[in-house]
Amino acid sequence: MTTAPILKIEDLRTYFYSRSKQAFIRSVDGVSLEIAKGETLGVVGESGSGKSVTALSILGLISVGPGVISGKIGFHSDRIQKDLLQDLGDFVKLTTRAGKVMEVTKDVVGWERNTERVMSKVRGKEIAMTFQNPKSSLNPFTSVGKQITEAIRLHTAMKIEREAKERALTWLDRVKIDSPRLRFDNYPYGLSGGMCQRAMIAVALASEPSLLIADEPTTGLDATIQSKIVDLLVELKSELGITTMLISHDISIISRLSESVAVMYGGTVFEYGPAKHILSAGFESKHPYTSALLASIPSAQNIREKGYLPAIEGDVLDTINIPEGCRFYSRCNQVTEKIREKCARQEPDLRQIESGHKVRCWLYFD
Amino acid sequence: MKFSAIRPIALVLSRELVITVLLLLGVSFVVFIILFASPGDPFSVLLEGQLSTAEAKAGLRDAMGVPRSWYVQYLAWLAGMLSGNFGTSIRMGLPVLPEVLRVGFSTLILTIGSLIITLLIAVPIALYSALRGTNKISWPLTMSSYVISALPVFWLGYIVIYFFTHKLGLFPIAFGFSSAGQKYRWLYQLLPIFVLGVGNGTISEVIRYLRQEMGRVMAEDYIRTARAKGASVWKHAFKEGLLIPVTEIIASKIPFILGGAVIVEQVFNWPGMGRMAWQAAQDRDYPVIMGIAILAAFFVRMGSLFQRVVYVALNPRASKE
Amino acid sequence: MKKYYQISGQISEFSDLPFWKKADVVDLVYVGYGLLIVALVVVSYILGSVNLLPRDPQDIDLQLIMAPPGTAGRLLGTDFMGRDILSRLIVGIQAYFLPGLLAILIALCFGTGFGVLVGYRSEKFDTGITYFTNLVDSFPRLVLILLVIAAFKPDIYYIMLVVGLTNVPVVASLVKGKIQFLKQKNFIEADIALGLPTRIIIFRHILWHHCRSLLIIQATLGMAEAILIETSLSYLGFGVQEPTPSWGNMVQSGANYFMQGKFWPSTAPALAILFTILAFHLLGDGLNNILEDKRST
Amino acid sequence: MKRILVVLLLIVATIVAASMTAAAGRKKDNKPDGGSLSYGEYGRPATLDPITSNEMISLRITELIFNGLVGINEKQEIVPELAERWDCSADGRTYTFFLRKDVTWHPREGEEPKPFTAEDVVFTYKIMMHPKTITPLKVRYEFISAVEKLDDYAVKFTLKRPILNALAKFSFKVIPKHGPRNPLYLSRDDPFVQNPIGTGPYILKNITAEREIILNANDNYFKGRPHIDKLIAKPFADQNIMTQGLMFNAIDMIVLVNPRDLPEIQGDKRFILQPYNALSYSFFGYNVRNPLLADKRVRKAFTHAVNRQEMLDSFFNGQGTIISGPFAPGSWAYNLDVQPLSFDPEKARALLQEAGFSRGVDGFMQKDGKRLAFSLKVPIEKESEAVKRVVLAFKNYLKNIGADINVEFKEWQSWKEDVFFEHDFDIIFAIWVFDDSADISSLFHSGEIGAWKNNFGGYSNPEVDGLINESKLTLDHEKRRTINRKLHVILAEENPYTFLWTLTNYAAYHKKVRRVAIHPYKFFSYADDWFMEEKDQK
Repeated sequence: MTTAPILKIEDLRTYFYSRSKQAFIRSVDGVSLEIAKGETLGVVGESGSGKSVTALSILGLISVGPGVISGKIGFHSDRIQKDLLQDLGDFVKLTTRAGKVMEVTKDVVGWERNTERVMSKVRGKEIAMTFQNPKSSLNPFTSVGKQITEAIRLHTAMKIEREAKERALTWLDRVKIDSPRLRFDNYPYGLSGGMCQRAMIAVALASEPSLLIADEPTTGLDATIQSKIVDLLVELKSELGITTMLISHDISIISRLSESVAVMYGGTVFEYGPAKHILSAGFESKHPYTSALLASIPSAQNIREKGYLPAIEGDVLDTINIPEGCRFYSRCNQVTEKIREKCARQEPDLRQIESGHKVRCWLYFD
Repeated sequence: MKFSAIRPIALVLSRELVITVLLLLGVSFVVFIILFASPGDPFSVLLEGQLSTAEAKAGLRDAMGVPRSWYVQYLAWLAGMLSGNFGTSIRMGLPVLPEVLRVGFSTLILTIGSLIITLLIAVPIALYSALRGTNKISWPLTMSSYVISALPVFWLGYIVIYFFTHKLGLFPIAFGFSSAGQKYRWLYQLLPIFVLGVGNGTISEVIRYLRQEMGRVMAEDYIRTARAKGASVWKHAFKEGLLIPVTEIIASKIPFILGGAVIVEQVFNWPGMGRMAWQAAQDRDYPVIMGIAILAAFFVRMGSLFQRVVYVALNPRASKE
Repeated sequence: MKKYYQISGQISEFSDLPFWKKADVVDLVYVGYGLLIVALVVVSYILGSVNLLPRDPQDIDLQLIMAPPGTAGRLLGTDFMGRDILSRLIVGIQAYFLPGLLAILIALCFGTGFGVLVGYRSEKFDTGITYFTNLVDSFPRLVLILLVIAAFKPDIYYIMLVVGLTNVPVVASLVKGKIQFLKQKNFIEADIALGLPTRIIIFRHILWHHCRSLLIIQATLGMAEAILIETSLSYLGFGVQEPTPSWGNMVQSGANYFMQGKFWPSTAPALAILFTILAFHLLGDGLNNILEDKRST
Repeated sequence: MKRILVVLLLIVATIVAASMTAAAGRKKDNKPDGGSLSYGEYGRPATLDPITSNEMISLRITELIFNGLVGINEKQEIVPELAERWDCSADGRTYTFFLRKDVTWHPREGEEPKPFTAEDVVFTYKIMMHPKTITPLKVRYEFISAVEKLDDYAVKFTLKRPILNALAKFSFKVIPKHGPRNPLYLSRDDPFVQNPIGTGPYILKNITAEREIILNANDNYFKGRPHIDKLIAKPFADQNIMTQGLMFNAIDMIVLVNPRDLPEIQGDKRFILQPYNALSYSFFGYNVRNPLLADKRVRKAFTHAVNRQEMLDSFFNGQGTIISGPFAPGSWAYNLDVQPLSFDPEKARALLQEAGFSRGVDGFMQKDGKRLAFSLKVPIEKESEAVKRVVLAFKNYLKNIGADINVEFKEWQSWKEDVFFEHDFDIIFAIWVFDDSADISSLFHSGEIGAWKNNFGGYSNPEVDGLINESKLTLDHEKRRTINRKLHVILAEENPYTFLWTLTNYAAYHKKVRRVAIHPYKFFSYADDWFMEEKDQK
């Protein structure tokens, strides 16, 4: 089922700047992704691999400079078709050396204004987002119910308070919050973490967006709640068939929910393709990083085969010093003498190795 | 407002009121101790212009039914006050309560007025520089507000008066209230308020505080959520970023501004508490001083009460704490 | 237009810039200005104490009363006793120097003390200290000072004592607030869990790491307030007393002639006050931003 | 400037018994009625009645509201007021006053004006002397033994002993019997003290919220209705602002202009500066309990050291006269033959050396190890430039002759305790105010040494004591005069004080106010004759 992608990210770069080191933190460094209508894209990767930043960049929520500096984010819903980063070039000047961005001049204020203008029709209405640590992400000064109602009145046809409230109640009910009428007037501090997550999902979905970005929906919740939340997501997915970008470092969740998967590392996508290919342990051709990742999941199979849980050696790549070659080179355990040179010198690009399956590794092309 | 919201407020109210009473007791006691420790007494003021021998004073005490030992005196005063009788001014012979209330009222106008001025100046600057950071608009504004709030208030008053008399030929601006029937009366009354509002030396602090709070709130997660769902950031930041800090400022600055009022009332001939306190402190006119101290403390407490109530009303968590 | 740049391709792990490189220019200017004025103050303090002055500040000249600036070598003119304003201006700072420090010291010591007690071991001390701070808060500063002066004597040290005391609640509440914030974020619990000794937690982590900028600001504000209060009191006649010069009583005595169009005797000290207070404010702002790494994006 | 007010005998040169009665109603001088005059006061009056009030501002107001049995005219003569005539027994122990029959009290609203009768006079005396009444007047009237009402319009006062010029003392203000709520004694919580009624030219209308005191002309004032319809007393808390008030027509008159503002007002054609004798003199008083100051040569040296003329010129625009003795110049008691000591630092140093002082290492004089250093205590006030100037200059002058003066400003109350009770001071700067002085017994008589007595310096000199006692006993005016001249000579030589000067006070008023005569310290005694031309009344 491949239709025109609802979201098409091309070569997105979102940098931050460390004043103390006088260096760029290349959190997102050339990410390209696609999300097809109706499908769920799982974005997986260790923390610091730039998953969340990518998500925030999509919604234009990066407020510290320089922020987004290049790329395209094509958005195609039934209502809106536009590049969410339109005329970014007018605001940013880049100076590169050896393919590395060394200097950024950006009219931050102007760009912010521009973003507000571009996103005004998009945020909430088209793309909704849920964040990690839900407790602090809900406004502590207004009741949960009100926050849902607000979303409804902002983005749906229902402008009348009462209707909206009714609708909000149904949403509370849908996200499995028991006795919605009571909870409606509760303030976030009164709710448990799980509850808050559900509430936030309700807030996000209430505005009936065409794309939902769920950023680490389960982190910070204890195991039982986690699975419950995942169940909820699965159920909602089947009910609403809403397009979702699911961000998590937890492969098990990704594998349960998503059709296609993007594996991110050090600010780029290493592997992108259908979930069934990438995440099934048996499948052969895949990026060393992915396999390492899979190997490190506590699953019965792994234990049986190896008798221990292999961890990925080395540290997570620090995005200040991006090596010239493959970003994973220093930690890669499948480098062959044949390609070692390339791996060290030159960064591979994301190539199609078969229909809908792209990998960024020298192993698969020469 | 829902009952659930009213109950905590009621609780806070009652609690604060109890505290207020205790504090007023404390204030009166401290003031009394200081007064008692100070040399001279009201009677020597009455006896000015005659040989005020110790006997004469003692005679006076008895004549005026003032107990000799200080604690009896205090208790007597306390009892009187609790029965709503603040005694009579030793110098003026007038009953204290109406007098103090009268001046208290005019001082209250001055205080509240100047608070409003202060906020009118500080809030926009603070918000602007909180959102836009230091730039070519916010910087000069901030600087200039710092500058005026660093001027000695009475000198500022003199400047204003000089300007309005010698330059604009508008007089008597120096009369605050007692400009009865004058043209521009409202102006004469506005000026002291303005001068105090600008010159009470708190603007810079207010700006700094508001800016920090707003900045902090703007970085909160829930504001990001608000932006993500396309709601107005203002609407969400308003309560924690503006309302609460402002009320805190109002509460905490009242003592300062009451202090500044002492000066401004002298310069602008404003018939207020400050002047009376100043006079009474020199006359050792203890019923008056006590009355004023109590009233002033009461104002301060009302300020913080207001702040508490607003805080609780806005922040459901507070009532649980 | 904001400019970000990176010089070398490789950044070593430990290459941390010193604060003056990473700080915002504005802040550096603020702090620079602040320090400049403070330096001036110190210098004039020294000049005064070794009395290396253009003239003897006490030297009365009844033939030169209220002489305008520049007359007979008086750079800033003379006051109502024909004394050289410049010299008095230089000596005038001494009136605040130590007393102001006293006020600040009191405010900070007791303030932090109480703040820590309430914030860190609230259950025990809360009510008592809260009552005390509220009590102090309930007095209008100036009225309280008037009373105290009337009771004892119009001595700048008494005044500053009161100023210090009245600032205790402010500092206390700030520190308390900070600590409670840290508690919310579970920093303190973490420290305790790490088994750090309490004094380290309080002094190093709480006070040094999280409260220093706030304390610095309070200190600078304290100095500024000390000067303003003394000035106000001088207007009421209760400030630093003649013949000792203070900026406050100089403004006051000069202001008597303001309406007659003789501005200089009051303007000179008033400006001195203005610039000094401004300096303290900016110093506070700048240091705060630098220490807290504000602005740095 | 705060003053220590000693109320002493009022003695006048001549006595005119001729009664001049003017019918109530309009004045016969066909000057226009109308207009209103607002004058600025520095501070607020405490009470408005003549008995409990004890400071200048109230004194001035009571002068407008009340009358005495006798009055003083501009030539310092005693003239009839409430009493149209009187006679005095041969032994001078009984005085009988025959009261005017056409005098009525100010009506309280809704009441008919009540007539003024002997009852009221008796009542006033009784209430004044009542032990529970707090009034500075009491001491002045202890010489009276009894008062009785002969008929409705005649009162008889019996004196303990005949005293000189007793008559003048009967200028005390009479208050109505139906005035005070408490008929026995008058305390400050009696409503009457804030809302008095009298017989005087002006009726207290009300006190506004701004504490302006508004007085209306008394249409049936027995000397004829005053010309100016309305007097308004505006309280000020800042003298600079008060002067601005005058300059910019917020007020028409300032009763006492700050010397510093004289030039500004002088330069302005719209205003008239009218001098009037302050009946007060400034001085530095020495505490002779201090062994160093006990030596009269030291005191004399100090007097020589200060350049009084220079101070007078540079601080008070030369508006005043330097004095040599304890009497107000111009009073009959003042001895013009005694010249003020010259300004002569050389002589001063010589005197000090003669007294055994020699210049020490620190440049200051000293005698067997004791530095010539003193504390000069001065009360603090908000408006105190003049005081500061004088004491600072004094310090400077004495530095020149090698005396070290440490100026110590003290809050008013504690200053009084130090000076009059603890006697803990070396030198003070103060001002004596008299209603018209001649009796200095309380200032220099050794019997007056002690707590809360006026001889704070502890000066005692048998010769002076003798003379004072003598003058107290005598009834002969001339004799007393010679005694006082002697006293003057002695004190000028002894220098228990360094007598400085008596200042000329200035009232400033808009020139639309005509025929302004001012009584030295009661100020408004002749206000009923002031008037404004129609065109100025606006």
